[in-house]
Amino acid sequence: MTDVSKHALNAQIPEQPPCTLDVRDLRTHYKTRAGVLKAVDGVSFKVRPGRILGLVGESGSGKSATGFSIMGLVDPPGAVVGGSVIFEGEDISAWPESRMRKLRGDRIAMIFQDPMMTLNPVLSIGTQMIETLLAHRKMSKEEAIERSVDALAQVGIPAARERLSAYPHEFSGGMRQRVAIAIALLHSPSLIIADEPTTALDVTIQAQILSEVQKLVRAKNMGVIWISHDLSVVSALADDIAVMYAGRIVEQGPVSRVLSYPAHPYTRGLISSVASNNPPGQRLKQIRGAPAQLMNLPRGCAFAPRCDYADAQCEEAPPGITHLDKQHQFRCFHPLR
Amino acid sequence: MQTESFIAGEATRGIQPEPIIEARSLSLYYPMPKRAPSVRAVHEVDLEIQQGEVLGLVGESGCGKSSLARIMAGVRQASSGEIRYRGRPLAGLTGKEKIQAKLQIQMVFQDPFASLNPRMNVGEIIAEAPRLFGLIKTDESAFISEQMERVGLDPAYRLRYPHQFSGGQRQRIGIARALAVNPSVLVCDEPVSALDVSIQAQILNLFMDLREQLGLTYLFISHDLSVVRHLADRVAIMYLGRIVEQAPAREIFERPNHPYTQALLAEMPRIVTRQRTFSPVEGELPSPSNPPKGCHFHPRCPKAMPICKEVMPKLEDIDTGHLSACHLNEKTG
Amino acid sequence: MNSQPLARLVQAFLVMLAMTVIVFIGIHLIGNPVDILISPEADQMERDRMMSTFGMDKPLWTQYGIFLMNALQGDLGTSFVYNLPAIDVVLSRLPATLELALVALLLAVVIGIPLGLYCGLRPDSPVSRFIMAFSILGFSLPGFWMGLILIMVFAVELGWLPSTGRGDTVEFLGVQWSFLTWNGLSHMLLPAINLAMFKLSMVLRLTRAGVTETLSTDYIKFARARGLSPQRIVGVHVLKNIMIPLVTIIGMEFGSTVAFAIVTETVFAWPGIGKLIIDSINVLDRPVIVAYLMIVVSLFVLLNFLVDLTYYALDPRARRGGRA
Amino acid sequence: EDLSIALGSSITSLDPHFANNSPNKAVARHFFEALIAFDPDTNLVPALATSWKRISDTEWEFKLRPDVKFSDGSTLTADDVVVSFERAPAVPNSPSSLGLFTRSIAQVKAVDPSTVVIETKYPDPLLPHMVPEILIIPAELKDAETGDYNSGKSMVGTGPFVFQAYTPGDRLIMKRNENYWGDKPDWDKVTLRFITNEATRVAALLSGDADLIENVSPNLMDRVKGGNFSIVQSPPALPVYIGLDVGRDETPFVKAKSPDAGANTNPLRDKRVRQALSYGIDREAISEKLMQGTTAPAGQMLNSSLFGASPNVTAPKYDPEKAKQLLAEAGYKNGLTLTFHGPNDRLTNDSRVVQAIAQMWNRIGIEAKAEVMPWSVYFPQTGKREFSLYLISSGAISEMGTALNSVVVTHDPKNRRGVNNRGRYSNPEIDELVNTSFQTLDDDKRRAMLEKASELAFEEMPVIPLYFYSFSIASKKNIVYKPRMDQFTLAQGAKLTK
Amino acid sequence: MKMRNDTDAGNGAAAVAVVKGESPWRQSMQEFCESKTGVAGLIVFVIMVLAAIFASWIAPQDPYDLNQLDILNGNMPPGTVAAGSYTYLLGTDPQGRDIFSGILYGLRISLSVGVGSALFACVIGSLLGLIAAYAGPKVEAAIMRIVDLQLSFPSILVALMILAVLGKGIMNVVIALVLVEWAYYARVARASAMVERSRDYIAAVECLSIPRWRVIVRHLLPNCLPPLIVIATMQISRAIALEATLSFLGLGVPVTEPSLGLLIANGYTQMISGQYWICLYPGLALVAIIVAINLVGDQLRDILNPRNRK
Ligand SMILES: Nc1ncnc2c1ncn2[C@@H]1O[C@H](COP(=O)(O)OP(=O)(O)OP(=O)(O)O)[C@@H](O)[C@H]1O
Ligand SMILES: Nc1ncnc2c1ncn2[C@@H]1O[C@H](COP(=O)(O)OP(=O)(O)OP(=O)(O)O)[C@@H](O)[C@H]1O
Ligand SMILES: [Mg+2]
Ligand SMILES: [Mg+2]
Ligand code: NI
Repeated sequence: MTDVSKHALNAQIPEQPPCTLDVRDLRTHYKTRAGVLKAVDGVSFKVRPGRILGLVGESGSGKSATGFSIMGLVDPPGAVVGGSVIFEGEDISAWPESRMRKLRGDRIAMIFQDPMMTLNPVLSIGTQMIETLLAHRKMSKEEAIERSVDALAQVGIPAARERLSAYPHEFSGGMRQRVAIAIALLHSPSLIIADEPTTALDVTIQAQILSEVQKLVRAKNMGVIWISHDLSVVSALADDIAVMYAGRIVEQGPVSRVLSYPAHPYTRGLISSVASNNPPGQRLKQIRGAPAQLMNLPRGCAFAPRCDYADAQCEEAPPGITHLDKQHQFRCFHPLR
Repeated sequence: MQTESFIAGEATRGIQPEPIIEARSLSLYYPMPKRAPSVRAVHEVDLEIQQGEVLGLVGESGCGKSSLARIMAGVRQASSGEIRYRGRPLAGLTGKEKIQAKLQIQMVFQDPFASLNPRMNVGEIIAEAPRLFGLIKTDESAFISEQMERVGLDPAYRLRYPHQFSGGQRQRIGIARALAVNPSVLVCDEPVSALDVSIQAQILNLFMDLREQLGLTYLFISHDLSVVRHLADRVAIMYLGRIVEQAPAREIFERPNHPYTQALLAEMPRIVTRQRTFSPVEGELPSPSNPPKGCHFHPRCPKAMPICKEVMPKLEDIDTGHLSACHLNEKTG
Repeated sequence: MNSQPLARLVQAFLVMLAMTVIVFIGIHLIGNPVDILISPEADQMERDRMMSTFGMDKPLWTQYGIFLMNALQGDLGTSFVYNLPAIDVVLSRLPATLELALVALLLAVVIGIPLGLYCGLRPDSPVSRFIMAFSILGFSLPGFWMGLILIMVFAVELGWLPSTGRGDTVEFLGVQWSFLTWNGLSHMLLPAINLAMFKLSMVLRLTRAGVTETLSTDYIKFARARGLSPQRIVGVHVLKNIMIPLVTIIGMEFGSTVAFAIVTETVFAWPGIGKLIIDSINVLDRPVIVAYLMIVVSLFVLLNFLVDLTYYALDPRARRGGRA
Repeated sequence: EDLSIALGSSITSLDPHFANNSPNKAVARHFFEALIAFDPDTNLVPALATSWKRISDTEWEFKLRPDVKFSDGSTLTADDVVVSFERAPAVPNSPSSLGLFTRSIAQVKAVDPSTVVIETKYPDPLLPHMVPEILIIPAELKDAETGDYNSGKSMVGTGPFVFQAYTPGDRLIMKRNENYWGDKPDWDKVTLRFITNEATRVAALLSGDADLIENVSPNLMDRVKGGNFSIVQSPPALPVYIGLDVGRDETPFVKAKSPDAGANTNPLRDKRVRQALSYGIDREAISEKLMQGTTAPAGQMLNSSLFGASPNVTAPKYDPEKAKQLLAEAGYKNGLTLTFHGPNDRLTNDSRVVQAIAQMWNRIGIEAKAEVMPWSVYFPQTGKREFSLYLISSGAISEMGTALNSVVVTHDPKNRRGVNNRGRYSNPEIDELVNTSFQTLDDDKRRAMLEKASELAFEEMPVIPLYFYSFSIASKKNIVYKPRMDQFTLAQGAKLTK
Repeated sequence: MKMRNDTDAGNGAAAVAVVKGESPWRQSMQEFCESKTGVAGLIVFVIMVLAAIFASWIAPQDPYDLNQLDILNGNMPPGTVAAGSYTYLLGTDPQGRDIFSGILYGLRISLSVGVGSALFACVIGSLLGLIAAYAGPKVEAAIMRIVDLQLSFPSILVALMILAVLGKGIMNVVIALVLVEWAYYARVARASAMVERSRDYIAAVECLSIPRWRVIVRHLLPNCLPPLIVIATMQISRAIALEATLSFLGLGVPVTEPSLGLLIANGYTQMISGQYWICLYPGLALVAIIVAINLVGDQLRDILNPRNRK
């Protein structure tokens, strides 16, 4: 990231309400046998209270890695190797594990993709909720139970009190995901990172969860990072959108701006390859080639091999961040107009 | 909707007196261990597909789409009911004839990782069956090259193994394997749902191209209405092992009849540029081993009537070629 | 869940039936116990008398039929050698073996699980590499050889522990047990270690594998994302999950522990059923062999049942899954 | 003082009449006694009878020791003796009945409470050798069952020890009988432990678990000698020999390599072959290298110190040249191929001896293979004549007549002759000598006949005697023990040095 | 072709430069070579196998030829120079058998018993397991009940009884071990075949009407092989140890042709009396081979375990 762009980002702060999360130039690398894999490579974005940031990108583009880096949960052989994560004014990227632990589940909560796998199958829902409460607050068991019942009721689980003693396998996928959301909400965190939480769910159930989340975020004024590969979900839910490709955010800005006037060819490719944006029966507009392999990225723009506009410049060096306006920015030498 | 020429053209070309493949009151029960009630994955389903037609099958997870697809493709035996290929029941055929008929119906699977034998290279995967049934008239390597090129794979990769390919490429291999025996019907079980967004479009385009080139007939399964809308001539909606609505694609998207279809349409994913408020169907999907009495959809149906709790509605014609199973129709009609 | 125990019983019954047939035929093929037991100076009359006493004069199938009839009435025959009901002979030796196997298993669990946990949590530390290397030895060393080395080192050279036999016993629940006295325990230590070595390595490796696998699951990551302490994650989330496969394996392995006690009992002169069965095979004491196998199989069935029960207790999926 | 003895084999029952097997008999002798007994050197000595004499050709009178008390307090009477002699041969289910020892007895009569007369069916010079085998139990307990003995309920005897506890397969604990009529043992409490594995047994001694162990394997002798222990050996007694299949024209495991015309189809039928085999064995080497001197080379069935053994028969010296020559004379100058069988879990170092002998035969131009198997498989097959040459032993025997009658006399099981003559050797002259000896009451005449028979027999080599094995007993330095010829290890024989 | 321009899959993933296929087996081999201990185990194993194969050339004595043995040379300590020409490197046993030669020949027997029985058991067991998984429920029930029966017998007992019936001999030991072990393979083969057959690639070949036997042999078997290979390596060492134990208990190979186990069993009494070499060196050889096999097996398990790979 260049000095100019850093300056530009900083300059925005006084005009906006203070942000919940400010990620700057985050880098997370995996050291594998075949070499260093740059899963997150200089990612910067902000999340403000009461707003939802949609993070979209194809599989392996580094969305989850970004989420885990913020949480400090990158497992070896991976590690956060650079950048800062400023949460409510404090840089938490260098905090020791013990301090991060206090934060996790309390001020920052995370929801995972697969509802079948995120809850421990051998512990009851109640146990898992109560232990989360007791890990952060001194309270009696009864209080914890009450609190859990409230949280379950909040996400629309009927007969919440009886359900506390149930085990995960006794719930359907949608209900499990709601339980996971309830656990995330237990301490009213100021930031929720939702990592593709509805991907594994059916359309009708997904809609239920999305509406639940929408209501809660509005009510509690939380900041949310909503990770998804599904542009349509993000478009319907988020306020802002960041499009990731090969470990970088190639375009970000308010949803309406980015989707109506995409600047990056990749963004546009994504939008136009969605079936519903094409007339039935006709060939879809497609992005050619296969998604970039993080292991051996080209020297220049990672998207260049698939890009119709790529030229020699694109193959030389990766493009920097260009600000279209205060909120809308992208990385491309040949933005679409 | 500007261009309907494609569908129209197909439709006029395709309608023939006899469907190429039909299902007659197919059922499939999975027996459960320990005397638990068996799962009714497919329940008395009737379906016919005309030559050259694309039938889209839509439904939520666990409603029996894959089960139906497997029966149609001959991978599984139905518990009851029969499949007819060009009017002849498959069960009645024997020997060579049976193999010939079975080869005419091929399948493409959802998971491109699991559907290829990891210990065979691409050439072997594609050529195994044609070699066995003597379908390779020319040189084998030329045959493989031809098959690979047809689905957009570089023939130079014929010695590679599946793990060296990306998801989209694997799906192409799966398609090439199916096409190598010159089938006329392709059963596609969610062939794009495991793929990346940018690859989905490539594969869907491939399907459309192949249909054009080879005159294939598709049973195209998806949980994604927008994909089906794009591809299908006719759409069947499945809920808990039954078909609840079936109509030409345009009809179903413009005039959905069944409340479930309506709910699905309302939630159909599409890109909007403004935040939406969701107003979803309430309630969970019931378990197929213990479906609700009467109309399976009644516990979640906003328009449920007392009769819905008791009597299972029949799939009936409400318009030419538009079938629906809902008590509301009886009342009005 | 209802039909399960019944099916098990039927199965066990069939196993026993098959086994008795095998034993009858097998022993018939090996030789006639009378020839081994009879005094070398005995004459033909004496031999004939013994043949009829043991029922050996009848055709094999008649012998088997008679055995079955008696077995149905709970009589497995009288030992040719000991002149006592075979079942009593076996039962009188059973506690010694059981307690040895139990202590061995206990050692394996008490030592194996913590070490396995450690190795799973710190897979790259030199200590856990050492432990893993050691576990390969535990896997590999033939039991009898290790037993001898143990005796040589601890009993003969160092003189710390008694080498052989069972120590003082105390009666408890009508059976003599030696683990209740200090002397008894000290006698049991070496054989138990010998017997435990293999299981210990196995438990250790299973635990490590389980920990490694569990640690990589989403629910552990989720638990960390909830801010739970490492103690709670390891002590509750990980442990509870690895207990399920462990209990199954340990339960099943108890049977083979009892079987492998044959070697340990031979080396350490431990008066259990292992030694008994070897002796009985040596003199073709058919009733005892049959009784032994019956009891061992019953033990297996019982153990499997117990494992199932624990399984139901530990794994909620199994618990309600059956009912749903 | 307590004493812990490790025995080499476990017992099958505590019932003194249940089975005719050495471990049982040895253990029973701690609790029970017979009218007369063998001392360690196999001399007959008074026990419960103070004196005995022959009162006619078929009648023997025994005077009972007065005031002998059973451990339950009752006094020994002649009735007890009568009952014991009745019960001994008739224990139900006995695998090897003591009837063997009472077969010549017609009747046992209680003349008065302290006099017993035993009447035999025919003149039996060996009766005094049989009487020590029958241990005396109280008359009331004549219906006691095996289980009652094992639980201790019926363990009522007159012996130097009284029963305390028994764990089958593990140990037997006993206390000194404070009312014992004779010399009271030095030990307050004795534990007999059954440790069948020889190394484990030695380890028990080395680690102090046992004070005295029986049957120290020669392989372990060095270790025991090296330690702070004393080791004593019984006189060499147990005869070990090679059985030969001489009784038929074809034998499965010996084949001649291009025999001369007229040579026997079964080479073993030729005396010269048998002698050659015997000369081909280096008995000294076996004794030294394999047995650590615990064996004495044998030339006949019994050690020359025993009754009836001929002083003129010595063990053949190792002479490979002579062996080759004899083979050639017999028409087998190209040698033989043979397989020599043996057990691997019965006799001390049995499998090593089998291999060593096969090695030695290889040096006299015989292609010999060795094969060993567990006793349970091996033994029945020897009886069925399935081997040609096989290693075997005939228990401890005290007298030549019995030995020859069992092994050499023509096979006739109906009349109890040649019961263990598995090779079916037959020589009327020997048969005659042995038979007459059994009816001769005069010991000197009897001895002469038996010596003659033995000389005749081992010129012929119906079996090849190898060696006499002596048991070794090791103990802590402060214990003295005189080993017994009959190889019973008895706690009363162990004394504490002052 | 029309589509090639825009969809040719080559360009995206062409990053993986090889056009030639790298078979999964070869890939596994490469991964295997990355573990030092695994490779060390393999090297030791190979050396020992070679030593066993060429035993008759390496060994100064044929320890199985009674003609070459003399009890007068018995119990010589290591390094003794014999009356003949060669030195007893590792001493002799009471039979006068050169321990070094004995180890080489014993290795041959132990290895052939271990490998032979593991191989036979693997073939029989896997075949039955695959058939059970792929044939109808009746066949499956029958096979699996037999497997249960077999597994509920303690292995050592089965071997004891079989050997008691069959008598000694290397072939009989192998038969006994095969009878003991086949059930493990059957169970594993069936379990992994059950998993594999539910995968779509099996459905795909069924859809292509490929004959059953071909499905089993060409598709199911190669994919069930990794777990089978892993247990096969483990079972080889188990078989070697079990054979040693049987020899210790007096059943097993013939005394005149001792395996490692029998050498140990023969020498262990001497151990206590100080003639350590008779038992120690064969013991070390036995431990070395078993540890080597286990190291190889461990590494194989790590790389063949589907969970450990993507
Ligand atoms: N433990 C790991 N070791 C090595 N590479 C890893 C590891 N975890 C993730 N990666 C790599 O990091 C990159 C980013 O992964 P990430 O999980 O963030 O992708 P994602 O955008 O969340 O994809 P998806 O949509 O599939 O969840 C991928 O290329 C992945 O292969
Ligand atoms: N082999 C099986 N044994 C038992 N039940 C099965 C089996 N396969 C499928 N089922 C059950 O049958 C029902 C229908 O399954 P099916 O796979 O046909 O659904 P689907 O519509 O394809 O779902 P999805 O969208 O998740 O692929 C489900 O409830 C499923 O749990
Ligand atoms: Mg992800
Ligand atoms: Mg499906
Ligand atoms: Ni349109």
